[in-house]
Amino acid sequence: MSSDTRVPSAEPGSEPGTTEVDAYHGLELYRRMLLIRRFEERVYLVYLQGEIPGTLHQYQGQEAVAVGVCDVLRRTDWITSTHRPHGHALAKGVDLRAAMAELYGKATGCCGGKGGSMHLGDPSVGMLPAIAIVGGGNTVVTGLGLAFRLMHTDQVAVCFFGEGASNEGAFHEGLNFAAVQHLPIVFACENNLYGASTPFHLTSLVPDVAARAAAYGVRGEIVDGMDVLAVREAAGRAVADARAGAGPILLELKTYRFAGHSRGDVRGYRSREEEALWKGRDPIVRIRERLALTLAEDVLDATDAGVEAALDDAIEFARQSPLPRAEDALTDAYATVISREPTP
Amino acid sequence: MSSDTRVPSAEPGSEPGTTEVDAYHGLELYRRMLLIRRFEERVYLVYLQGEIPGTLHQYQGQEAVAVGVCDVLRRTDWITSTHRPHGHALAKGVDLRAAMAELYGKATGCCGGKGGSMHLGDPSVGMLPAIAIVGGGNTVVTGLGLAFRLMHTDQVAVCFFGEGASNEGAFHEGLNFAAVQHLPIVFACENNLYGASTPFHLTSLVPDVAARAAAYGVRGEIVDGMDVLAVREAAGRAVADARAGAGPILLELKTYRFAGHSRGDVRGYRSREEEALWKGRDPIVRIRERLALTLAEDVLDATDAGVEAALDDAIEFARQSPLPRAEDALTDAYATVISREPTP
Amino acid sequence: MTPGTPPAKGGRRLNIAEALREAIAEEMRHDEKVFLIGEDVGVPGGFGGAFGVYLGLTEEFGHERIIDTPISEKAIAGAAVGAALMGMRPIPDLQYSDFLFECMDELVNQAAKMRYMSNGRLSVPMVLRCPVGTANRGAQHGQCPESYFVHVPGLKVVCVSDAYHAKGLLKSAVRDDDPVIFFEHKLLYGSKGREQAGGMDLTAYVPEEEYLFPIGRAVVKREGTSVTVVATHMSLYRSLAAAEELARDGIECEVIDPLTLLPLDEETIFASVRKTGRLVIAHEDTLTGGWGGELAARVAEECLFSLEAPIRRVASHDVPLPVAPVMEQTVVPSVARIKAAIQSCCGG
Amino acid sequence: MTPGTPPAKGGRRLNIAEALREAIAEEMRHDEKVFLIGEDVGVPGGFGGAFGVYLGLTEEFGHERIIDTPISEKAIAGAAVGAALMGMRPIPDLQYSDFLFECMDELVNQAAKMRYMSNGRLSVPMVLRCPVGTANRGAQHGQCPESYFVHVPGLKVVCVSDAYHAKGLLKSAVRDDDPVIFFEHKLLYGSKGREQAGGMDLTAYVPEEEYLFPIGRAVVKREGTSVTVVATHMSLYRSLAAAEELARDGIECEVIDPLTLLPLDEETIFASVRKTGRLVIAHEDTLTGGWGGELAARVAEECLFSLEAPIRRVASHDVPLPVAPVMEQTVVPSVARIKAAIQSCCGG
Ligand SMILES: Cc1ncc(C[n+]2csc(CCOP(=O)(O)OP(=O)(O)O)c2C)c(N)n1
Ligand SMILES: Cc1ncc(C[n+]2csc(CCOP(=O)(O)OP(=O)(O)O)c2C)c(N)n1
Ligand SMILES: [Mg+2]
Ligand SMILES: [Mg+2]
Repeated sequence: MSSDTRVPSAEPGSEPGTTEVDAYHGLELYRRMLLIRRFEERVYLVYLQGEIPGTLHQYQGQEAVAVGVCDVLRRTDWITSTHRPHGHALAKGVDLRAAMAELYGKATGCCGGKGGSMHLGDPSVGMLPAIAIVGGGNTVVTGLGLAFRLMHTDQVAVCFFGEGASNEGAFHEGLNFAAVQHLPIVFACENNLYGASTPFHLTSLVPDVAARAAAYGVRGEIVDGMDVLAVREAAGRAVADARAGAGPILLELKTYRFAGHSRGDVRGYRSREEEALWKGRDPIVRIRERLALTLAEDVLDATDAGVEAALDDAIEFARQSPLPRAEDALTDAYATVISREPTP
Repeated sequence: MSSDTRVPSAEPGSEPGTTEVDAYHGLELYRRMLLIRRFEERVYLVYLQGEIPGTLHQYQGQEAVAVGVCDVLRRTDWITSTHRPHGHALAKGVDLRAAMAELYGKATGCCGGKGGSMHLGDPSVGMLPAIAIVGGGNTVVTGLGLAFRLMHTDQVAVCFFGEGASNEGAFHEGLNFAAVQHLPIVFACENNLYGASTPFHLTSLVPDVAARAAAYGVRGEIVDGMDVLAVREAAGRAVADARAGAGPILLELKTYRFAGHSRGDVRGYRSREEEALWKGRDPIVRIRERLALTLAEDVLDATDAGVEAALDDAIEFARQSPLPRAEDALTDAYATVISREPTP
Repeated sequence: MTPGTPPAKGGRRLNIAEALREAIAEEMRHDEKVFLIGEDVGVPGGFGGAFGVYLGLTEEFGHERIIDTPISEKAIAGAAVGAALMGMRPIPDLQYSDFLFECMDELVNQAAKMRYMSNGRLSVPMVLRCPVGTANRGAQHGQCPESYFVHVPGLKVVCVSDAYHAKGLLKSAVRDDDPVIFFEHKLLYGSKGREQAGGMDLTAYVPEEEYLFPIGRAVVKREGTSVTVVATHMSLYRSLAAAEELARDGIECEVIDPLTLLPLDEETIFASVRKTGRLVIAHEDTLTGGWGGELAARVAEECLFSLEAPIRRVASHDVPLPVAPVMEQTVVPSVARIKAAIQSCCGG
Repeated sequence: MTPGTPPAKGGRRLNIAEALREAIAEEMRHDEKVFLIGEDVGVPGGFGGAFGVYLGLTEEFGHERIIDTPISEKAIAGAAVGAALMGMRPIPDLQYSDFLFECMDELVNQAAKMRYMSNGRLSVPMVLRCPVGTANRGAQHGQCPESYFVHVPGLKVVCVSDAYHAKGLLKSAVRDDDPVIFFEHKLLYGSKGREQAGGMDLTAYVPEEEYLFPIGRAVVKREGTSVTVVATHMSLYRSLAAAEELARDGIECEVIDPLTLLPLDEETIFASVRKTGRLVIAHEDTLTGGWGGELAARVAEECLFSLEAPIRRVASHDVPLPVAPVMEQTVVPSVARIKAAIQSCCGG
């Protein structure tokens, strides 16, 4: 890490002028990762208390991926996400309160309570409603890239997906189409070893999703997804290439989800040893240790406290927010309504 | 070619004891290829005369593939086919009269007039009704392989498909699933350079479909699809491996369709030079020339005459055959009919 | 036990998840051609399917017959079609019905048409099990897409609402030579306890002895003379609740569970409509183009002059599913909406 | 020209293929966000789409805006959805409607739901063009799958039967902010000459001046007082032929082309049914679960007491399509079947 003193980027969307990251920038990466981690942990607690309806797919352990990738994106770049979108949303800049309120099913949620945990998104920061169909984003993202090309902008789209999704037909059609059209897209595969309960080796004879890129004439690259600086560096190159017109790239980010697949998963399909091994690579611990070499402990502690305060605020905001009106359920299926609306 | 004097195999289903082919066997390969070629040419003529309803996707130029592959299959092995199934059907042993009558939409057709040109098939010789959805066979064939494994038979399934189909999600899901399950399947991709009017290089950055096999941990092999002996040799190894439990294989047979995509295609999307180049590799001309080195000319001429006579007979059979009854349209949607049948 | 006999009171009670598990185990023992295939169905230490229906089955049947797949719905459905064509009897699993849209080609163009295209020489005996229904998971994890499949000639469509019929119908479906799409409602499995279904008792009498319940037969869940109510899944229970409330006002509902939507048991339903002269249909699938429309159309054709009131349909409103409970409950048919429809039908 | 004015006699006549081509060209000139995407749509020396609709367009608009794709229906539909979300107005092409089943997820779960999930902040303005209809190509190349899409909240569904409405509706669909599935019948394009459609005149008056025809409006093709007949595509022309024949027996059919199936112009149809007291519905999509059932159900709910006879539906029988013409013609609605239904409806 350099001791460069450039002003840290205060929010996602900062252009990566260099692959180097100074201490203040590193602190910001740490803060965002911690925000995601603590968001997930606190959400789980309020979920258990019955405050959040439905189900949750959580992101603990994978924070370096979302934060590292989104750090090299502009606000005008777009991402697609999955059933496990909390980390992506916070990393791309979805308002914390609005994300929390959405989980609570409140009118102030980023989707007005219509989306919920699996469909977090916010067009104003460049995030589609997350797509909870595995592989669903892999075809839709090509349209984003196509639009950018047709509109002659230099925007880039990032498609987040899991290694499990790489077995869907959508992975194949999306990547191939993006390749032949040279679209400005980064396919960011988070290989956390499992799709629900199923280990990847039961569903693919090739251990690396990146190896599949060759089938499309696309560059595939394996990245340590537990190291935010490594992710940021690789994503920075990938995004810059895509932006420059070099076509799509497939990044495979080797990572691990510390929690179960969804709430209530007791993780009987994997060993505690394996979990401990990956816990030992906790990306947040790693960056904190590195930061501690150059930053005073109380700077870090203050950051931690700031995260906690922001979460206190967001949870309180969500709790206090009004419920949607029942009749709001019946709007927004169409932009132009021609027929009579049904009555509740 | 050896001068071995083993009895030639009279019909598809002969076990390939060796990769060598004697003159009589070679003659039989020639006869089958010629049968397909002349079938297509004569069908086209009667089609133009209005004797055949609907449309036609013809197989001229690709005969070495169907004949070479099916020659190493047993009658109890199965194939899946495509919108271009005439060659596969005749090579796998569908009765010539029944195939012709099916094109005529007659009750004596191999599908009773219900299938037509795009759905030729006959369970008694191991051919499913051809699937005219591009890539459709690529997932269904996995079930054949799975059934063989579950029933502990040593049957093999072959999935014929075009290079265009290799861009469908079905290609990806089917091949990957077959790979992880080690299913006894040969995926036989006929790369004839075009999918309808679209050249493959517009739709894939990798020129060889075989190169995609690596993405699934599967062996991919490129074969000269204009040389029936080369096809037979490669298919023989592939089928033997699959039968022995080595899992699926992807063969890419480089070939060319001499005719348009379907009847009425004036082939404006490709050059006459390219066509001439491939015409120069006509697989039937090639094997006839090789056979002429060891067999007397009149043996070959007699074979030609035999093919013509068989086609005369088949066309006459189809012409004379009765139409299906109108009400036959309403049966066979279900094996067990519970509700009242609609009345015509 | 005579096929079709309705469940008696008392005796051994199972929930739907248990009844389905028992049906699968019995059929796997009975016919070695039966096998399971899907995502997360048999992983050691795993979920036993998204709703735990398969828990314990790999211990008895092994991984050869309980096949874990990649996340590849086209391959799952395609493999089932292909294996069925070879004479096997696969039971593919689709975790959530919402994922059916990933393998429509295999179902609509292949499973449903292969028999016909082969002129009746092949058949496709498979049972695709799909959980449906709203449970606070939003637009892509709560749909009830039964009606799409009611529109596919060549398929059969079953919806089960209690353990007795779930078991008997699943066994019949496995033995049926046609492809069956088998819809189960998430809130009715019973594997997650009763609170999810609003405190309902999610068990039913399931005899120890083997029995089948035939495809294509509806059951009258409650007799009545004022109005016929046809409903499936959660809407059935909501209709029964509405019926109890309305009985106090002297409206006696005849509540019918069609169980099979394709082919529909017209005989039972028409007989009831001819008796009551009134029809209300309730389902959680969306209104426009829903199967309720098909039923209404048939009644309007066959029993028009028996009708004393317009046919009313109560269905999910024509919108995607929102996740916030207050909106979600607005979209799906409630007891109140069903009750209001019945009242209006009865001139209330 | 006032939107919705019916075509006058005489003047410039185009067939549907020409009218669609003109609509696309006008919209591409009018809005640079409009583009085409599909298989074989713009290959030099190629087909100009499976039915020649795009011939000549690449010359004007180039390959940037007429995008040839791999055979990847999911990518085609997905790319259209994604581009539409970014504000583009894609016109994806699907060669044959039968291939819709390859991209149902993109249509049902993404295109139709994205706007709702985003709480109305995004929309998906795209028009998916799909040829339907039987033309001796068998079970996988002749389906009329309109009804599946009528069941998808969030989509709009249009069926066009003549050049005038084809042009006006396609232009409206391109400008509409919602995803529209646009169904055209192969035998009605006119690009292959009239013999395919049994000698019908496949051209209609299409003014030189620009006009739009609104989504959601039906047209009365023939006025009458005895019975209302609602029909689309080839079934519309067969209904009109039946009407001519029946007029000789004094049965005066009011024949309506709904044009938009979702949302349906209930006003026009209900008004007619209230006038005639009788309803026959004809479509080439299969009967059970077809959109005719939905229409019948709505009429049975809203106009029950206007009905003097049971509602009759004439549709393709509930089987896959056979290829032999004698069987095929048995399956699809014929003039004779439509006539018989009208007669029975009129007490004949
Ligand atoms: C098309 C589809 N099939 C199945 C599912 C059910 N499902 C939800 S998440 C999941 C596992 C996804 O694995 P992966 O892509 O590796 O992502 P991860 O959960 O590990 O983040 C499955 C099978 C789904 N949502 N969509
Ligand atoms: C799913 C699907 N998409 C499109 C088509 C239309 N279509 C029929 S054949 C064909 C080209 C197929 O190319 P390829 O797979 O290379 O086979 P070939 O025709 O060259 O034998 C296309 C696009 C189809 N039948 N099915
Ligand atoms: Mg994973
Ligand atoms: Mg090809």
